Amino acid sequence: MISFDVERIREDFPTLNEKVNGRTLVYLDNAATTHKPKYVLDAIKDYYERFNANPNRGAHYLGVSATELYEGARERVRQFINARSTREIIFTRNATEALNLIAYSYGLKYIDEGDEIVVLISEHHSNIVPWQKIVQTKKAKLKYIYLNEDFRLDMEEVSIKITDKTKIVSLAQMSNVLGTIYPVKKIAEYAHSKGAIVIVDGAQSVPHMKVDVLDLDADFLVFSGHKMLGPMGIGVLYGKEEFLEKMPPFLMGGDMIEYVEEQSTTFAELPRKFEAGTPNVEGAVGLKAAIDYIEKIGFENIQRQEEELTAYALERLKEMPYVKIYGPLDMEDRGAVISFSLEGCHPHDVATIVDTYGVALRAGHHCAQPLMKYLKAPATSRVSFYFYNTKEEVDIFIDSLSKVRKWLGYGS
Amino acid sequence: MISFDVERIREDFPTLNEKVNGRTLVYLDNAATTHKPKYVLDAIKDYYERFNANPNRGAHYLGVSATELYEGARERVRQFINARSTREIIFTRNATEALNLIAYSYGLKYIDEGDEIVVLISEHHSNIVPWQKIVQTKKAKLKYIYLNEDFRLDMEEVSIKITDKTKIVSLAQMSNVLGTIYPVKKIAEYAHSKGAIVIVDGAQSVPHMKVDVLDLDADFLVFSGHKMLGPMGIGVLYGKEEFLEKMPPFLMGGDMIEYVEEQSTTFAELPRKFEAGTPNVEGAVGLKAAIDYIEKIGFENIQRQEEELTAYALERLKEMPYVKIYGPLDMEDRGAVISFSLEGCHPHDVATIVDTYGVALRAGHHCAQPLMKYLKAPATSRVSFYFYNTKEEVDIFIDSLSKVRKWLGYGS
Amino acid sequence: MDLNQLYTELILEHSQSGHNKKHLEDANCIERGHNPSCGDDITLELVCTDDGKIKDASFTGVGCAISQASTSIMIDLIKGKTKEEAEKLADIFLSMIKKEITDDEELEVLEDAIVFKNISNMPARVKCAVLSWHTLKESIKKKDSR
Amino acid sequence: MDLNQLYTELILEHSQSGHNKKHLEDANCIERGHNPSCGDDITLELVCTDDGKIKDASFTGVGCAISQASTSIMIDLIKGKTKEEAEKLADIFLSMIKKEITDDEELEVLEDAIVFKNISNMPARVKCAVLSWHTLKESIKKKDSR
Ligand SMILES: Cc1ncc(COP(=O)(O)O)c(C=O)c1O
Ligand SMILES: Cc1ncc(COP(=O)(O)O)c(C=O)c1O
Repeated sequence: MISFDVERIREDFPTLNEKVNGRTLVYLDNAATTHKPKYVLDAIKDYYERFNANPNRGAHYLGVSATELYEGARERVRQFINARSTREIIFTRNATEALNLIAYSYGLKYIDEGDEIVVLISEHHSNIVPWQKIVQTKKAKLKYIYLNEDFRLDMEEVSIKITDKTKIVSLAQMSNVLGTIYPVKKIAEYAHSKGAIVIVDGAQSVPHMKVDVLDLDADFLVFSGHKMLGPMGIGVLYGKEEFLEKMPPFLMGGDMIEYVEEQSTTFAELPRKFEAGTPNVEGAVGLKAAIDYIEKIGFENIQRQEEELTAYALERLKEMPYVKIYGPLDMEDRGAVISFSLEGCHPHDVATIVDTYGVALRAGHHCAQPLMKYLKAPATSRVSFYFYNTKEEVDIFIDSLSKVRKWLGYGS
Repeated sequence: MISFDVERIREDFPTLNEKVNGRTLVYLDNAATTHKPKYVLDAIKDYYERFNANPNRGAHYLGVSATELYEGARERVRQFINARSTREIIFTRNATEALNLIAYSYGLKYIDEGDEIVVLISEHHSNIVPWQKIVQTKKAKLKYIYLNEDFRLDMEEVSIKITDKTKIVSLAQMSNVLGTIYPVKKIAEYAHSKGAIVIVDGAQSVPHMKVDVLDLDADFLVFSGHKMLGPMGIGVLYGKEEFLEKMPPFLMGGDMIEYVEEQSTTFAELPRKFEAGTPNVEGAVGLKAAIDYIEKIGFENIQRQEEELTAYALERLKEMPYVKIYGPLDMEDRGAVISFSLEGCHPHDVATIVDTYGVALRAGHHCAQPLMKYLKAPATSRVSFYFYNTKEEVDIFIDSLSKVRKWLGYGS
Repeated sequence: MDLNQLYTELILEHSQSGHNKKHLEDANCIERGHNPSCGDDITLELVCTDDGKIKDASFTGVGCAISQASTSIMIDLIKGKTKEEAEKLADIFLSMIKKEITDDEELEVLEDAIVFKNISNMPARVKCAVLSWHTLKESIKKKDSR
Repeated sequence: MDLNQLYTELILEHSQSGHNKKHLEDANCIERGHNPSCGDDITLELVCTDDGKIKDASFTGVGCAISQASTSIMIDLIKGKTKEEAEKLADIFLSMIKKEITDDEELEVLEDAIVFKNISNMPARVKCAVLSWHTLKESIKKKDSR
């Protein structure tokens, strides 16, 4: 672990020095996507300039190099999440595709009439809509675990919703709206005791904290590269080998086959069985570089910085009487995402106004409409931090926010 | 159209100046993937450094910029293939995913027991294996159009295989093994007269010649960015609006929804209905830059250069008595791909030996095992050119090839 | 674009006063319009007479200041007009946003609605401004085909 | 890696002579091995005696020079050995390829098969060299469990 100097770190991120509307960018939309350090951009460039090839099938120098880089990235991901074997690491396009893969392959095969799939009410659409399709096709049932007043989760509600009929429990480790970090390990233990498998959506957790699949005893874990300094177009599906082995392939085509006859096909070994077509070597190389960078910074530093910023932002927001926060108000089990609304102001107007001050935040339903309905909020504003954000940026954000109501014609 | 100076063009491609085994790289594996010009790499870098954001959902400056770049790339693709509307342009991961999308969405909905799907025997696995799944699931039939002695296609065979029972005809416009360019327009006309729809796999054609979906009257067209100077991880599905409109979504999650309730969902308008999760803006931006570059060179120049190289290579190969060529021997309706074998030499050994001379070619089944079986060749060697290759490179390739048999212990 | 040009007094007045935001007892032409991505959701209520006039109009629903103001300003404009006139105005408004019509004289018929002219410079907000006008067109189209 | 080290006389001789490439009438242990990605496909035939000896061995099939030579050299080596000895040799060979054993003295038991030592520097060809040895192990394992 190196000592943490945020100003020096910010020099690694060209975008953070961009001007927006004449002001320096204050980027607080990291839950949507993060910026990329030079180290990652250089790795991509270097790959294309020196090693580019279609891997797996090449006996020539570049083909071998590309294969080694691609498989090296897989091994890096394995270490990063502490999987047992690279056979358990599938590269996908993003977390969404990974969840669809599980739904189409595992879901269509193992869910039967009357079975139940359980998710949290705070799930991202990517962890809801695929399951709706499965339960509709299979005459199964999709059940929601609701939250407490404090936007946290009650084990009693968990034990009511997860029953002997439950076959799949699928939940985000951290909510991209509320910032709540859920007790996945405890839930997994309970779900396993009922005979259900557990899918962890790590899109918001993997970039921000050490996620250990063995420790969590997750049966599946999915996440996206672009939310953790990596390029767009690459994501990861981790699955326990015993499940992946017996699941049918999802996408079909080159690379995932063993023998193709005119009328039938046998499939390749894991992990290639689930990777059809030319792999995204660039994406894998970029994701590996991102993991290198993250581990160089160190999760301890990352978490300390994010906690400081989140605690400070919560404190400042709580001082504003017309602000309502959707999410835990203290720092226990919460990440660096804060959703809020301003009385009388539509989040869309809030976003437009703070944008003119250079502040990038997100407004809308955050791909979590069932949660919005549950919260009775048609939309919220959201800020989300990463380790490269600063206290000064929180100040600029709060300053710009304090001007919103005046712009919209309110006295204060 | 600018004047064509291959040496100047090669300066745009850093990889082409790489050393391999102490020799300058001679890259003849362009059908697998192409290298990227600086112009494309700069576009990617510029995107990440100045405009990176999660598009579609952002009211802030970067979010708007990323959306404009992403949609601008879509419009560029629309022009490039002459589609009627951007609603018909879906970004996918690669050609393989695009074919799977059609199979899962159109195929599962519209193929019934007894229906027939027709492909060519020379198809890539990506255009075979997804259909095997559909016909197995639906008790339908997968039929193959076989080829003539000269590796071309006979309209009589076409009219025997495509019948009133045929619902889908799916074929590559150009074979990635034989180099044959098939008369897609004529086949489409015939298929339409029988009430079938036509899917064109443009993975090998779109990078090398003007493909006009209206002129071909293709119902669907798929291709991959990485085979046409673009980055990995981006592909395109074109589909006629009337078909895309009535097809159910494939991947589900963020961005492709309209309203999500706990138990049901309504879906977004085209093209977003088919684009789930965070889009690959980098990939779209890179693909747009690749199209810009290709059109700056001009297809007329590209085809002239490729024809010259292919004709020359065919001539030189024909002079070698122990070489057998799999594919048309003249230049009529053929692209810049040549598969061949050396008597008594396994293609894998050929690849290893020429690699030590810096020559990158491909050996194996080229993801076309049914064709290999049909040709009674367990594997072949393959060279494939792009406009940045030179006559001198063909000479180096032929030189290295002429040494293969000696290395393997044959007299000459 | 300057915030001063976006959140003008006129727009704020309309978005907050709510003088057009209500139900109409005798509405005979009700149309819902929505932008799923930002959550704007309005319902336009019209009272159309047999001779093709829009006798009264109102709206309900939620949305940002821009969509609420645009709806309210539109209602003020179309009240008392014929359906053809209203449709024509909607077309002019949409052309203004697309920058197909830029001549201020031509736009004069839009009266207060001309205040949205510069919204085309804010791609993220265009949808908010045009929602009610699209809804109006949709409503007239359906009414006519009934 | 130099081609001279790869396509040695020994390897070429074995890949072309075909003296071990044939069917055995009395084979009682037949195992197929393949590398789908490069098309190598061999079938190993063993004649095993009741007291656990490999009395005779041969192979058929197609493949590159490396896989053909590796198979033929292996057959020369294991003929007359017990199954345990043959399995041990296969383990040593695979360890050599993985660079787990590098000491030439330890590798001496592999006799001619030591010629493949440097193949580990050619990742694209490793699969070709190890195919027959994996097939041998598989074959012995199955025979034993029968
Ligand atoms: C004819 C053909 N179709 C489909 C593909 C699949 O392309 P991708 O691997 O980029 O999905 C290829 C390339 O490998 C091809 O040559
Ligand atoms: C909790 C959660 N799950 C899934 C996703 C989907 O990620 P992606 O869009 O990269 O597939 C996101 C991000 O949008 C998320 O926040």
